Amino acid sequence: MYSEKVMDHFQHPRNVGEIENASGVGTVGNAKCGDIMRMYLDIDDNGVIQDCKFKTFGCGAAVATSSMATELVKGKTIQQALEVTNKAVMEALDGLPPVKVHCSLLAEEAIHAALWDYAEKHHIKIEGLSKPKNDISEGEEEDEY
Amino acid sequence: MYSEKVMDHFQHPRNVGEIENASGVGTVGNAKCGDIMRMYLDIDDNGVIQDCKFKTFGCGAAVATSSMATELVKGKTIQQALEVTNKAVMEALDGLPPVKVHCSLLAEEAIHAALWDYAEKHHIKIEGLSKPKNDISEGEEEDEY
Amino acid sequence: MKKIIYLDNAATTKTAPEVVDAMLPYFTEFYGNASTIYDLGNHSKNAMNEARDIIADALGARGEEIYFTAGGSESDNWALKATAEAYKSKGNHIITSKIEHHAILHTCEWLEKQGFEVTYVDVDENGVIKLNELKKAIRPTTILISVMFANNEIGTIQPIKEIGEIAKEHGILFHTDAVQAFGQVPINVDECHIDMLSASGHKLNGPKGIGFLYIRKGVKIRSFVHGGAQERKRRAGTENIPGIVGLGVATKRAIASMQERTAKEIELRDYLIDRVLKEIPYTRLNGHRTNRLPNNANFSFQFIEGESMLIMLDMDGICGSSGSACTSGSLDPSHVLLAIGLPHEIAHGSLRLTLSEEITKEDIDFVIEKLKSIIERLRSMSPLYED
Amino acid sequence: MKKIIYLDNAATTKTAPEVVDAMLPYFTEFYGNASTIYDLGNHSKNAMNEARDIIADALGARGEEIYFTAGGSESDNWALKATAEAYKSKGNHIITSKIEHHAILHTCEWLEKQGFEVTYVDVDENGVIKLNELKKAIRPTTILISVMFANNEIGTIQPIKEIGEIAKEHGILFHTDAVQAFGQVPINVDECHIDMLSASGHKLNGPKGIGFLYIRKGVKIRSFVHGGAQERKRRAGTENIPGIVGLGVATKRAIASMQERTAKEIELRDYLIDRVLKEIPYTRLNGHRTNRLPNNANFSFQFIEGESMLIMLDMDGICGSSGSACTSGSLDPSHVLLAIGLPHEIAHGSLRLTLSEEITKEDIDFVIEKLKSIIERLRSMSPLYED
Ligand SMILES: Cc1ncc(COP(=O)(O)O)c(C=O)c1O
Ligand SMILES: Cc1ncc(COP(=O)(O)O)c(C=O)c1O
Ligand code: FES
Ligand code: FES
Repeated sequence: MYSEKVMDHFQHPRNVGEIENASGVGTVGNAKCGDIMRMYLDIDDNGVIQDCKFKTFGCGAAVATSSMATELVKGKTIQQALEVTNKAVMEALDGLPPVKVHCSLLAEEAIHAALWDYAEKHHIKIEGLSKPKNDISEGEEEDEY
Repeated sequence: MYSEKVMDHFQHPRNVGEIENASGVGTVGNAKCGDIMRMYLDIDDNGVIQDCKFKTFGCGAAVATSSMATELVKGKTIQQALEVTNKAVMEALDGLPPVKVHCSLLAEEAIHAALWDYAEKHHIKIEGLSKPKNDISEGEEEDEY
Repeated sequence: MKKIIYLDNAATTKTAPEVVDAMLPYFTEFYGNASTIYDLGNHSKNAMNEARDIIADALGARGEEIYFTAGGSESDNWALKATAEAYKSKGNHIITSKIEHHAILHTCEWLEKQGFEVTYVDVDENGVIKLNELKKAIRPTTILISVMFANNEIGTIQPIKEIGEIAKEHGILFHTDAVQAFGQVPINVDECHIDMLSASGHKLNGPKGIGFLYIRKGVKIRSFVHGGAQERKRRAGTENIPGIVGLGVATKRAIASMQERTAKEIELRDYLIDRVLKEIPYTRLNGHRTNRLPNNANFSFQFIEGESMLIMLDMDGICGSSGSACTSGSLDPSHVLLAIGLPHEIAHGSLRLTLSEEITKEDIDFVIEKLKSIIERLRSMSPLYED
Repeated sequence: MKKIIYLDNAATTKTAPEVVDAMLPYFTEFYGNASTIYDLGNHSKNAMNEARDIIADALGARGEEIYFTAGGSESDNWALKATAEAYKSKGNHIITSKIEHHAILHTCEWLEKQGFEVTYVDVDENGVIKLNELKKAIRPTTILISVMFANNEIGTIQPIKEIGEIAKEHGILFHTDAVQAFGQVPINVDECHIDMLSASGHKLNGPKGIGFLYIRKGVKIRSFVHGGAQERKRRAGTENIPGIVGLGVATKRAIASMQERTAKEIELRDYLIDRVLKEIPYTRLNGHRTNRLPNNANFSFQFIEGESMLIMLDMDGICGSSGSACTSGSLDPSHVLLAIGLPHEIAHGSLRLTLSEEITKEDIDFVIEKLKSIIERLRSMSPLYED
């Protein structure tokens, strides 16, 4: 059901772990499936993401999207990191099954949450970033038959 | 679905045909399945059935029961012929499938009708014989699901 | 074993050996449940979706519009009951024909008990639905029209495209029971404005116990079998992968060979019809003379009864069927033959012979000879026949 | 192909080669429709009734009380919906348990929409139904109690005899979903006062797409699939003869080998349970420790999530399943694990391993080694795990 890229990132997840004294840490969860993702960012004085690590309690897609998301934000500026949307992550992974789209949202939101934490700690405002939800459940209705 | 005896009487029906100037002729039908049976009796002055023939428009069981019934009444007295019930015919045929029990009733009623015709022609009354119905449908109700 | 001439392909067909071959690995090797995550399950899922696509292609539909069921009866029950349930706020009226299969008719009777109203539209003497009556039957509360693609007894093919257009014009859903037609005649669900379509594997040299319901995207039918999330949550039950694979291969095969096969069947069918009508007196053909299933011939022989004829044919190794009361659980004569205007006693003496690609001209010649003598014999036994 | 250790026999089983062999002639040689009159059809009918008798024998029932269906889900739907319909004048209340299969639960939800009332009785922490609650739930309007024989996830076997006695005492019909139990544990419908029982072929090394509903003589259930007169007019649809024959042989086989097979499975299952509980920290066993299906082990591993575990096991050739949200169409955690009191995040990290007679001690040792390292790895990735 998963693409080769997803399986690769699942089997060999990049950047698993924690960053001590990270510039920003974000934890988000999805009440719908009960999964949880935590993202650590190390941001330098020029606002460039020098390092990024994650921990995930979640399905295969959650692990793979976390891994890909960390890869995508590393080396980026904060503004560039905001463009790493769930769609961008999915595309980089050659797609996800429909029922797994929400897992990629977890990754997007985890980055936002970590950036928000960074902004709060540094008393700055990041253009285009709003307070992330703790729970990213979309609340989409399921078809009833 | 049929016993060997039924198949034998179906494949080699005994006494098919008509009797010219028969002592009694009876025709009965079954509205339920649309089948028709006609029985011819040749009864001598001592009230003994000398010959018996039939014609049947009906299923395999109808043909076989007609054939067996003619065999059973041949040589019998009128009173003995009345004992050739559908049960007796079925037994002689080693049974019939449940859905085919009514076919044997056709045979019993055809004998009764032919005897009734004989009684009317000879202005006699046969003990234990009541006017046969033209249509022997039992009207049994089918289970509804 | 004596040679059997199997002329009851409308009842069921022989499963094609290549169909069985395709199924075999899914019993003992790729037996995984398609709803699981591991490789073995994926193998099943892929095989299933391949079959789905083959079937969708055959209808001009999309894979996700094909839902596997246990056969034609379940598909028919589902289409009617669960559409009625879903659209009951819109209306409670359903239109069908008098000559539908019992899977439709008995389901309609059940729906009537639940408060739905059903109009059973008449057919003409050829078994063709009366379109003007159908149109007149439409009410503001009509939610569904269900008319079979081709009749299982007399083979008549219905004007499905016209019915589809009428349904579309009035914004009414259109279901067709194509159990007899699928794989035998070309079908395109878009051209005919079909919203739902039932089919059954064993009628096209596929396995028994598998069928499908085509449901056009957007039709809000409910589930009939509730439970697990299989079939996009619309039909519960562990997927019958060998059956599904078999249905896929059978469909592929039926579509690929359709033109050649049916041309041959039509030729033999017409030869059979012509000779029987010419050589056996007091005989009529039931169903439309030309607009009928390629493999279907249905005769009524006056003065004789169907079951006796079938048993005698069987003794000669010929398998046929009858609209006769006695062959089915019920003793009533065929509702289809009565609907085209046959009196009871003639309806009782009918014989349906349905060909397959394996039938030869020699087989047909043999059947005709046997048939002639059987009918003569039964007539000589019949109290209705005087000559 | 790499070696596969198949530990998902509760999801589906490999069709036994002798089952397939028994089915084969009914595809291409004895393919006749069982409802026909000719010899070829009789052959099918006889084969079908032989299977019926085998199954009846296995349950202490009579052949005419066995009705073939397309599987467990259809049987469950039929038992509930058509009993409700038949007895609705008597009452509108149904009792079931919180841990039934979705084929029961979703059918109950559907019935609730039709105006029936359903009580979902609780289970204890081992997954055993609370009999005192069940008794308290009985009302004068209760028409049906439906409790599964054994649970498909955690394997717990229910006190079926006691439930049957309660039902009988109150004159209430008793249905049991024995899809997981039939062929695995001895069942006698009279001893347990079972009025209806569902089973599915593919759970006992039989084919997919075939199952049955036992209906005690006298129970006035209606039809679920309407149409032809098959199955004593109670279940329409051309009979799936190969499937039926396969189910018969599978039943014979399962009954004959039950004692020896399950003794071996229980030994291996307990070895697996003991080692896992001892060697993997933060682990619990779900379901009753002893009163469980011979082949079922179900664990919860804290701090990790099921799907990831399954994918990793699959990479090592091990097929298992999870009560995890992510493996089914739904994302909710298993209702069974929640019902026995597990919190969401622990319910997510569960693993069901269900053995077959083919599994060896070496297989189990291999699985335990792999499992240990997978769980360690996933825990090291988990934000919930701090050690
Ligand atoms: C307890 C239980 N009931 C019902 C079913 C449904 O059976 P099937 O998938 O064969 O329809 C299953 C298995 O899926 C089951 O385990
Ligand atoms: C027109 C038609 N509809 C429905 C059915 C029912 O199909 P099945 O017996 O496969 O359930 C049949 C065949 O029996 C049929 O000919
Ligand atoms: S993150 Fe929950 S299902 Fe993927
Ligand atoms: S006589 Fe009519 S069914 Fe036998």
